[in-house]
Amino acid sequence: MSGWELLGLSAEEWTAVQLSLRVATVATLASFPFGLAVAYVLARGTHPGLVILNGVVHLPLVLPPVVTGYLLLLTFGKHGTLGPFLAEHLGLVFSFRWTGAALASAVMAFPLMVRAMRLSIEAVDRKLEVAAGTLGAPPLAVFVTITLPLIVPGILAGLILSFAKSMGEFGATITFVSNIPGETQTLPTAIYTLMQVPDGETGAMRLVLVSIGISMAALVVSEWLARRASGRASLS
Amino acid sequence: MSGWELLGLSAEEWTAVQLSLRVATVATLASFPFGLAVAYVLARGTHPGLVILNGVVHLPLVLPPVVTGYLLLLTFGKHGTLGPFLAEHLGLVFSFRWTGAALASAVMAFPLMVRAMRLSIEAVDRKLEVAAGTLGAPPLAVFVTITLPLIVPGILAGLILSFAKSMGEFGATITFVSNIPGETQTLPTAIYTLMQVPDGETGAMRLVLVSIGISMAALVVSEWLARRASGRASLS
Amino acid sequence: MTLQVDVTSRAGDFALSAKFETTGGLTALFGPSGSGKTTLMELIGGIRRPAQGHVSLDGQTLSNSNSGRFLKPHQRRIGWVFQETRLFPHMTGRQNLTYGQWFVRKRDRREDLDRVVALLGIEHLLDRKPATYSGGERSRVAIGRALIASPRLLLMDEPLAALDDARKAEILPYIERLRDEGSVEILYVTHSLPEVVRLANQLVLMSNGKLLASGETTDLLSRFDLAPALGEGEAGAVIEAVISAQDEAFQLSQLTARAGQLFVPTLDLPIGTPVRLRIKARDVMIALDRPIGLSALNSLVGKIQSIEPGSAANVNIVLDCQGDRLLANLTAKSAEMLGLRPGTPVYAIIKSVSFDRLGLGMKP
Amino acid sequence: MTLQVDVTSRAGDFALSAKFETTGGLTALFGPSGSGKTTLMELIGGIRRPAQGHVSLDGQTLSNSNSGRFLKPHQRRIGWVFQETRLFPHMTGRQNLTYGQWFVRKRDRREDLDRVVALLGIEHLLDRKPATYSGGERSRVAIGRALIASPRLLLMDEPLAALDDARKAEILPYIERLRDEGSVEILYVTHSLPEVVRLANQLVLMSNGKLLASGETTDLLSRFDLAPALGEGEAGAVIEAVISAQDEAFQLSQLTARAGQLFVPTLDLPIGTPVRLRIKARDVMIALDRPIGLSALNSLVGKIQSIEPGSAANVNIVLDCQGDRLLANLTAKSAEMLGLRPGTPVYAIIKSVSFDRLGLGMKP
Amino acid sequence: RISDARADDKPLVIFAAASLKNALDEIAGDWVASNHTKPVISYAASGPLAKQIEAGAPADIFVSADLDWMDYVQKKSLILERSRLTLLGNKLVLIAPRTSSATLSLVPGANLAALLGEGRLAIGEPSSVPAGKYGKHALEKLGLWDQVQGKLAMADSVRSALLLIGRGEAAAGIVYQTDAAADANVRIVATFPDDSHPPIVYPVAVVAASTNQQAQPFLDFLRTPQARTAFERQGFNVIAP
Ligand SMILES: Nc1ncnc2c1ncn2[C@@H]1O[C@H](COP(=O)(O)OP(=O)(O)OP(=O)(O)O)[C@@H](O)[C@H]1O
Ligand SMILES: Nc1ncnc2c1ncn2[C@@H]1O[C@H](COP(=O)(O)OP(=O)(O)OP(=O)(O)O)[C@@H](O)[C@H]1O
Ligand SMILES: [Mg+2]
Ligand SMILES: [Mg+2]
Repeated sequence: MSGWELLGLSAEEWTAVQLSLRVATVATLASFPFGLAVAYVLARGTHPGLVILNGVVHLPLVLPPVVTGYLLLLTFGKHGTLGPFLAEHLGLVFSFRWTGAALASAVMAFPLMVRAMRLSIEAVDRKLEVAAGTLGAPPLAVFVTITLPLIVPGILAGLILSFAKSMGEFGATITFVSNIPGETQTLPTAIYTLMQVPDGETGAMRLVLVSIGISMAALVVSEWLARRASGRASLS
Repeated sequence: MSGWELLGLSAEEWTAVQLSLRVATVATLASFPFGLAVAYVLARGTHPGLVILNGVVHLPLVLPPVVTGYLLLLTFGKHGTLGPFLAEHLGLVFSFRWTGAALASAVMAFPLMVRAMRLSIEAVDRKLEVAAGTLGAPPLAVFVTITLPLIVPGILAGLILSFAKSMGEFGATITFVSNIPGETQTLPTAIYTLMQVPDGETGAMRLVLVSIGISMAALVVSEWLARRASGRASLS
Repeated sequence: MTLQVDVTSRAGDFALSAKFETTGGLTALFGPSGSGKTTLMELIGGIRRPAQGHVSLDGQTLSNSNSGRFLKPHQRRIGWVFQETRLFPHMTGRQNLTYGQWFVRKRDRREDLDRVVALLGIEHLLDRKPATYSGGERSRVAIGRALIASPRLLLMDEPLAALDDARKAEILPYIERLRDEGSVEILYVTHSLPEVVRLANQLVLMSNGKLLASGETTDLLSRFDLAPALGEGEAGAVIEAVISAQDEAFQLSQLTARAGQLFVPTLDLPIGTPVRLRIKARDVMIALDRPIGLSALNSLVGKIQSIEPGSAANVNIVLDCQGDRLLANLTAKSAEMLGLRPGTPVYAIIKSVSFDRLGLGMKP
Repeated sequence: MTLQVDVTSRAGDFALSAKFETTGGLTALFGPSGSGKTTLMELIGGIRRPAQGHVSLDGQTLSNSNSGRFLKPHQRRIGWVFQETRLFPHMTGRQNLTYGQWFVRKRDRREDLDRVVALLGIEHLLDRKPATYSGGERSRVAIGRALIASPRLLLMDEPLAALDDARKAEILPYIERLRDEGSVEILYVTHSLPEVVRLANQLVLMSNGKLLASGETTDLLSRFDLAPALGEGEAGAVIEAVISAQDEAFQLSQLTARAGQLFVPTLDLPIGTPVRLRIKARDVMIALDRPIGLSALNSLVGKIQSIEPGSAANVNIVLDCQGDRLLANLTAKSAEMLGLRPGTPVYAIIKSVSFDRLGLGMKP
Repeated sequence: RISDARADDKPLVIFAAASLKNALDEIAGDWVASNHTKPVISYAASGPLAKQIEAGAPADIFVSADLDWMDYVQKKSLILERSRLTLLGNKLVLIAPRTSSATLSLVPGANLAALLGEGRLAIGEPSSVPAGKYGKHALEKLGLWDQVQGKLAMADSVRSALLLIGRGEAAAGIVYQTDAAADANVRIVATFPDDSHPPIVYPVAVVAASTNQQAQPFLDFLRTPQARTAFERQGFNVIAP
């Protein structure tokens, strides 16, 4: 008897759980470098054009998820603006694929990730970076050895927010890549489906509990890591 | 000719714009003290039970918005767990009211607000708080005069995230208080409705632009305030 | 006012234990870097909780590991000048300085902003935030901030370390006045022995987390056995005297000690005032006959009590000058050339200008 | 190595302008708190951009406002010991110390971790993060970190201010060695004149953002007109001598200067080594006849060149001792009693033990 | 991945209105039992599904809960017009919370306002939710629309409307009979006359881009008695012959 049977999940639901985990993990990790770069530029840059970038980053928060999903469909869909290009040159196909669900999640969570990291970067004492420079470290080395370790709390916060959001993202995902079991049916879309039929609530609530369980586990791990990191950094 | 006619909005849409502004503002401001308190407790508390609080705070992120809306209904509805109590003792009625929309927005944005503020609180140099204590300041005064001014960036980030999220929140709101023009029909619900009608995209996009405009304005103001605050706090 | 301390504490590998009692005035905390001075202050100020023991001030128990009593820092009225200043970065100089005033009752306020600002020379910092202050400016504002809060015990952690001598010379008399007014007790960490001599009526010597010695400054400074702890060339005797005459023409004060008459640079104090002066062993010369035609104004009659080998080429000589104990530091060669032995009657010669202004002051 | 600086800068109300040139070795930057020492270093190190002017090191232009050239700090190989230490809080002592090594070419590495650690006494900090260091421990690690990065110019901003004398005495010879090896030039901020005397071959005096004077330490320290800038009781002459004999029995070194023979506490250097020694004006006594039966070992024959009123009760006397210029600080009363006038032949009496170990060293 | 699977055992991809989940899941089970590959069914609202088909979704069959969206895709030639078939029908009912004892007969001029009192009438958003569209039509036809227009609580789906009534938030509401029958928290007050609204139908069709040979057979399977039983068990009436 497998774990999912113990939880009273159907095979399809178990697939949705696995898929959600994969989508959330990939969405979080794949958007991390971009999130970090954007956070850094927003925190440190002085170019007036950054106000636009900042606005764009916040869009997924401001727009109703269906709109974001629809825009994703128009951009990354099979016949979208970038879709064919990405498919041809990078082999990246998003339309109606789990990768698309990951993209939708990543986009929706992006403002949260960026803001958390940006706050941390802004809190870094730049005198320490200057000190590293006087010891001969070029800017990239300063970033990797000084800035990055000092913003671990912000990075972890950004990652966990992104992960949690991915576990709950539904509107953009279902609009962009539909709700195809085994491919794009994540936990939240499965929950949605169950909520749409008579007597579906019980099933939905079971999945909700699974989703909460996963997210709480991720949360606890992130808090533990954060505590470890800050414990390493200071004590007094 | 009024402003909304210039924008090509119908009277009903204009109402939705105003309502959205009100809902986002009230949701943001009313949840601020709670958000700040929770952020403080999570940042500074050591009680093991806080892991539960932390989990609960993240729930609206993890759960599909319909589920959150559903839970709000069970809790704050006319016949919900807390609804009757609040109505009787505090005169707070949420069901089918704009206040309910504000509540839904506030709840959905709560994890974002808390996290931003928490990150800032964790970055505060506690030695400064200790110094204030040695100058005779009791804990509350230390918080107000030292901690609070030092976390202004986090507070502003939390507020703007909450505001932006409120401008985009739709799922929990419509489930909780449905879609009543003039009362609970915010911009995102109006947009959603239009998106569900064949060929409704054009109308939806017009509202989307209004929504983006408002949010960007809020964003620019918040960035300006943050710059001012940090400019005040340090320069070198 | 009295501070009673008997604490032990441990942080990582570092263990501290200290037991001492002060009787008011200014107590210097002296010891090498890393010996636990700041830690000890933290235990007293309530920033760190002692593992064992108790701290009490003026009879009020501030912490006691047996009863579990532990007052928070803001309940202690113990002011701090922190080693790393800890100025509030979001406040102007003025706001930093006056911060403590909000939390003192009117009648407990002793210091006035304008006076403190003038004394410390920080007018130009009042409207600026600390981020642009220089190192010494930060210390000065930190000192001002603690003073204006009018605490009953003031913990000063190397407050003058970042300042030039001229600035120090301006601030020291003020600390003396604080000490002598009696309304605040001061615990003062410093690495400068002249400051100790000038300011401290009591001295606590720390080494490696342990209390090496504690007691009257005069006593401890006269102990050659503590010389290694006090630093090379800093040993000396502290004697007490009263001002017996003022020579206005030459701007000298004449002091009368048991040892005899001494001329020192003018002290602006009334005749009859008891003073304390430190005579560094290295500033004392020994002569077999009363010298003539020598510029040194002071020659005291005495007898050699003991001769002990000092560091390297030197010998430490203890003189008894009619009851006052004087120390002299000579090269062994000189001692030999002069044929000095215990019991030899000698003259102790001291230049008036060698009295260190930093180390010369009213009897605390 | 030479550093050429000619810069102006402005921050808020504070304007700085400085033009000087060094010829290698160690240059002390001396001036009251807030006079612009740290700012000047920032302009040299590339942390702050000069409004006008240029900085060049060894012929390489580091910044030039005309050409717009401005090297980033990491392109300058200019090391820093920051006044506020700026240790990396997330790294252990060891990681802090070795940080700079990653960015130096192997052949440019001069310092070895173990040696620096032993010298600074920071073994116990290697595996701990800076958060728990004491104030002095932070400075020591900061010094070590800068040294191990092997820069070609080292900017040290009050590096020893937080240390006790014993620790200072251990570190000073090491800085002397650095200075004399010639592979690194040092710019050294301090408020301690003994450190200046001991370490600096050149001195830059700052006051209120302006350069008051710059030049050879020996020259500047002998100028009574700079005494107010140098601090009370610190004026003195610096004379040059060679070691002419070693008295092992009494552990004294005999020096020969133009003024004559001098005995000083033993210097562990070969006979014939040129040395520099500072004789503080306050340590010099004047006698009309050669004294007999006096413990002071040194008496130099000279002639009074001038007598000038000093501070308060004192007079400053310039002596010419066979070409060496000596300063003496007496009370006006003594000068009168002895009837001193310009031209009077006198003896200058100096105790051997009064030579300050911190201020006595090889000629830089 | 769907597109990579070999053509012969490539599962059918069905885009279906979410309200059909219970019935279609059961029928899909039967279809597998009769030796077919298990179909993949993506349940969502009809609107997004239609737009996704437009955007090139790999769907073989579209089951819409709404005539308009089926017309939308047909107009864009996204479905095989000849395969289109009106499969199911449903009824529209007026419901109230279980505890309510209200009665009303749905005839022109009935006093619906009185039944609502201070409460609201929960209904699907009339412009986007099919049940709402039918409800509005029926109320207009019966001349009751003006009575309730200001008292509507418009939900984003018929399920949300049902929830509002079941929780007692709304005093009454209009939903499909299928939903009302399955929910113990609500009570059917009256059924709307069939002629008060356009027929409530669920059209199905094969997507034009589909290459799956099983598409038409599955559509045929939906008309078997076995499937009919499944639909009827959920309260639908099967219209297709
Ligand atoms: N958590 C810890 N683990 C190990 N050692 C610690 C810890 N915290 C403090 N110490 C050590 O305790 C010693 C005393 O520190 P303290 O700050 O009291 O010294 P100090 O006398 O004030 O020195 P300084 O004059 O340099 O400021 C230091 O050696 C420090 O490294
Ligand atoms: N932005 C600014 N606005 C006004 N004054 C400034 C600004 N930045 C620096 N200053 C002033 O410049 C002066 C020089 O500062 P600097 O740090 O160079 O002094 P310093 O000589 O190193 O003093 P210390 O010995 O106290 O460290 C200080 O008085 C400081 O207050
Ligand atoms: Mg300390
Ligand atoms: Mg400085």
